[in-house]
Order: sequence, then structure tokens, then C-alpha cells
Amino acid sequence: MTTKLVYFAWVRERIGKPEEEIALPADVVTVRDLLNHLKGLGEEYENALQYPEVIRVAINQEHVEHNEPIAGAREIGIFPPMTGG
Amino acid sequence: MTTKLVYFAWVRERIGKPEEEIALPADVVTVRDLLNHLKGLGEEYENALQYPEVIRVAINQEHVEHNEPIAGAREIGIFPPMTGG
Amino acid sequence: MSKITLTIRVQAQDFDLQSEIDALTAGRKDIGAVVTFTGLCRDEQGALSALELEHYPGMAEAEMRRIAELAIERFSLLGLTAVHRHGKILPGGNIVLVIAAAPHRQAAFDGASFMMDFLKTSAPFWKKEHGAGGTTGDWVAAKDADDKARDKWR
Amino acid sequence: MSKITLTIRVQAQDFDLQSEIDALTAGRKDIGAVVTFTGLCRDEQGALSALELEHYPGMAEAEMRRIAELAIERFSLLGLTAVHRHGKILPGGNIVLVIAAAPHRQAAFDGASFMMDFLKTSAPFWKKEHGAGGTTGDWVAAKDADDKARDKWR
Repeated sequence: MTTKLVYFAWVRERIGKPEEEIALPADVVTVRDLLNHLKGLGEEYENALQYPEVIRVAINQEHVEHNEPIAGAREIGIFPPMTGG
Repeated sequence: MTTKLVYFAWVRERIGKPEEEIALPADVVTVRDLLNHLKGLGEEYENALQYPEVIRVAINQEHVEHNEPIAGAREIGIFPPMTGG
Repeated sequence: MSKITLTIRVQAQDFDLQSEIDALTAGRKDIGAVVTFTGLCRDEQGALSALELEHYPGMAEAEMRRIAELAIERFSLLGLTAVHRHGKILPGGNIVLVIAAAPHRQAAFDGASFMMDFLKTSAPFWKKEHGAGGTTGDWVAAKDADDKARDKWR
Repeated sequence: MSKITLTIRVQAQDFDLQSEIDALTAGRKDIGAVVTFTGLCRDEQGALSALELEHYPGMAEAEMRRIAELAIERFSLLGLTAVHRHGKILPGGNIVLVIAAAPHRQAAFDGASFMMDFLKTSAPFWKKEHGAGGTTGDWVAAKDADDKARDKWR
């Protein structure tokens, strides 16, 4: 089973793609686990997620905290702090 | 020498005219003196100025307090509290 | 030095918000925030045929200008427009427009709100209600709440 | 029961303020106050050729709607419109529009200000600066001041 990840702004630019489907190991339970897992996938991920504390995450298009479980997520958005308005 | 008085809203309606030129006695020094003097000019003035504490006054189109001297006034406006906006 | 655009008008005719904003912001790149306030004639009970707005010609404009200059100074506004209508205004119609322009949003919000709070209590305008049955109703009473809204800026 | 009009849009094209207000107020006599906020692209130093606005399609609208519903509930608004543009926006151009309608002015001011403070910090939009020399500049950094502006509503 795979999960859809979508990236925005400088997270998207550093990872080098707007979205992807990836298979996650069973020990990736929370958002924090997910960010740590991604950091291990290569230099571009390491570069994008270097400071996970500033990264914002949405599950199924709703903001979540880093301790949120990702079970059941159809789509996970990963992005920097918002600067609209 | 006369002074121009202009009236607005229910002060104008009760006095029955929008403006008039009147000669003021020498002992009418302040705005308060003026309002008291006008109250003595007839029932319509008494009716309009019955509660002088709610009446607002402008000298030469600037708001003034009731203890303000009226010497030098070209135009004195007398009206109820404002309700615009 | 930034140019400051100040527009004050008292008029019988209606106003168009977009063109008033355009007049304030056209050709400028230093304005980041524009807040407008429009006050309309309400009639929730269906008891009103019109509001009649009386004003003190000359003093109304002068007092609005005095308040506007205080607002520009206090909130470092780049522009301020205030237009107040007089005469008969039907339910749903516009009564007053205030536009405040600033580099950032808080100053624009504060500038417009300050202008309205002082305009309500200091600018020489008076509202009279005309009843739905053709009756001439009462002059609108001044509200304590409006004095309190003004006094919060002290 | 009053009808509440809620409009949320994310679009590339510009908006017209007067027609957005008309859509909110047409045929109504219960609205006494309309406050609008327009956010524009600033360029005081002449260093910017454009801002590029990226957004999370779907979530941007959903988040704006969520904030708008909070504002309507909290300030008893009669209507709220929020339009956010995406894509390239030139200096002096419009970025965002918020309109809040209420019976009285304080609720309309508070509703529009609340909507903007939360939109800035919660709605998934990001600004990138393009330099006047054709260079692609940096992503705009989030401001602590925006978090503080939001937190004052707690």
C-alpha cells in the first residue's frame, strides 16, 4: 500500500517534485516518524527537511501536529509555514 | 452688532427656522449665557433648549464647550448630539 | 517621503467603492493594505421608508478633515478617503464610506475604525427616520455605545 | 432568521470590490456595516518584478472556509467573502480580498480582521519574490508578528 505525498513552496523545490506515491514501512506511525523516514531517502529530502520543527503537515488537507498518527491518510501535504494574505 | 445663529435637526425644527441674526446683550459672555438668553426669547426657544446640557455648540464651525466665551464669533451653530455615520 | 492622499466629500449621490479605491491607490507600489468601511441604511423591521441625513455644510467637511488628519498622523496612513451622503437614503442604501490605506494591515484597520468612531460622535450629521406609512418619525438618538467606542482610542 | 452569505474563492484573475460587495448585500436591509480588506503587492524599493503565489488546491479553499465559519459564528456576521489570488502578481496588484458584513460596525471590523489574521497563518499559500532584474528571489519568510496578531484572538 502506498501513500500520496504532496510538497509545496521550498519543500517542493528542494525535493524536486510536486508529489509522489511512496510505500511506508510499518514503523512509520506518526507525522514525526514520516519526516525522519523521508530525511533518510536522499540528499534532496535531507536538504528539504533539515529542520523538521519548521515543517507543517496536513493529512487529508487538514493541518495536524507532528505527533499525529498517519494511519488512514489518503494524502499528506508537507510544506513550510504559510505566507499568504 | 449682530451674531449669526444656525440651528440643526430638532433644535432647528423646534425653533422653527434654520438661522437668524440676533443682537446679544453685553452680559451674554459664554455659550452657557447664550443658551440661557435664547431660552427667554419665547416658547419655541424654551422648547428647543429645555435641556441645555445635551445641546452642542460650534463657534465658527468648531466644537466648543459651554464655558467658552463667544466674543468674536461670526457664526454660532446650535444642535443636538450628532448621529451620522 | 510618501505621498499622502486625503479625500473628504459630503454629497447627495451614491459612491462607487472600487473607483474610490482606485483613486487612492493608482500608480502606487507602497500601499500593502486597504480597509474600507461602508455604513448602510438598515431596516430590519420593515418600518422605515427612508433615513434623512441633515448636515452642517462647511463644518461637516472641516470636522471630517480634522479627524482624518488625526488618523493619518496616529497610524502613519498613506491615504484616507471619507465620503458622507446627505438627503434621503432608502433602506439598503449607502450612508458613509471610509477608506484607509497603509503599508500593513493593522494600521489600515485601525485608521478606518478610528475615523468611523470619531466621525459618528463629532461630525455634524443628524439622522431622521421616515416611517413606512409616510409618517415623519423621530430624530435618531445618540448612543452611549458610540461615545464608548470613541473613548477607547484615548 | 437572517440569511448568511459565505463566498470563498481562489483564482488567478483580479477581483472587483464593488461587485463583490453588491453580491453580498443586494436585496438586503439587515446589513448596516460592511468592512473590506484588500491586500496588495508592495514594492517600496523597486526591487521586485512580481510576487508568485503558490497554494495547495482544495486545502486552501477548505481552510479559508473553516476560518470564515469561525468568524461568522464568533461575530454573528451576516456575510463573509474571501477571495485569494494565485500565480504572478505585479507590484500594486491585488492579492487578497476579505469582506465582512454585519448589522453594526464593530462586528464587521472584527470579522474582517480575524479572517485576515487566521488566513495569514493557516491558509496554505506561499509567496515567492521575483527580482526586478529577472532573478528568481527567495520565498518570503513567515513573520512572528503574524502569529502574534492571530494569538490576540484567543
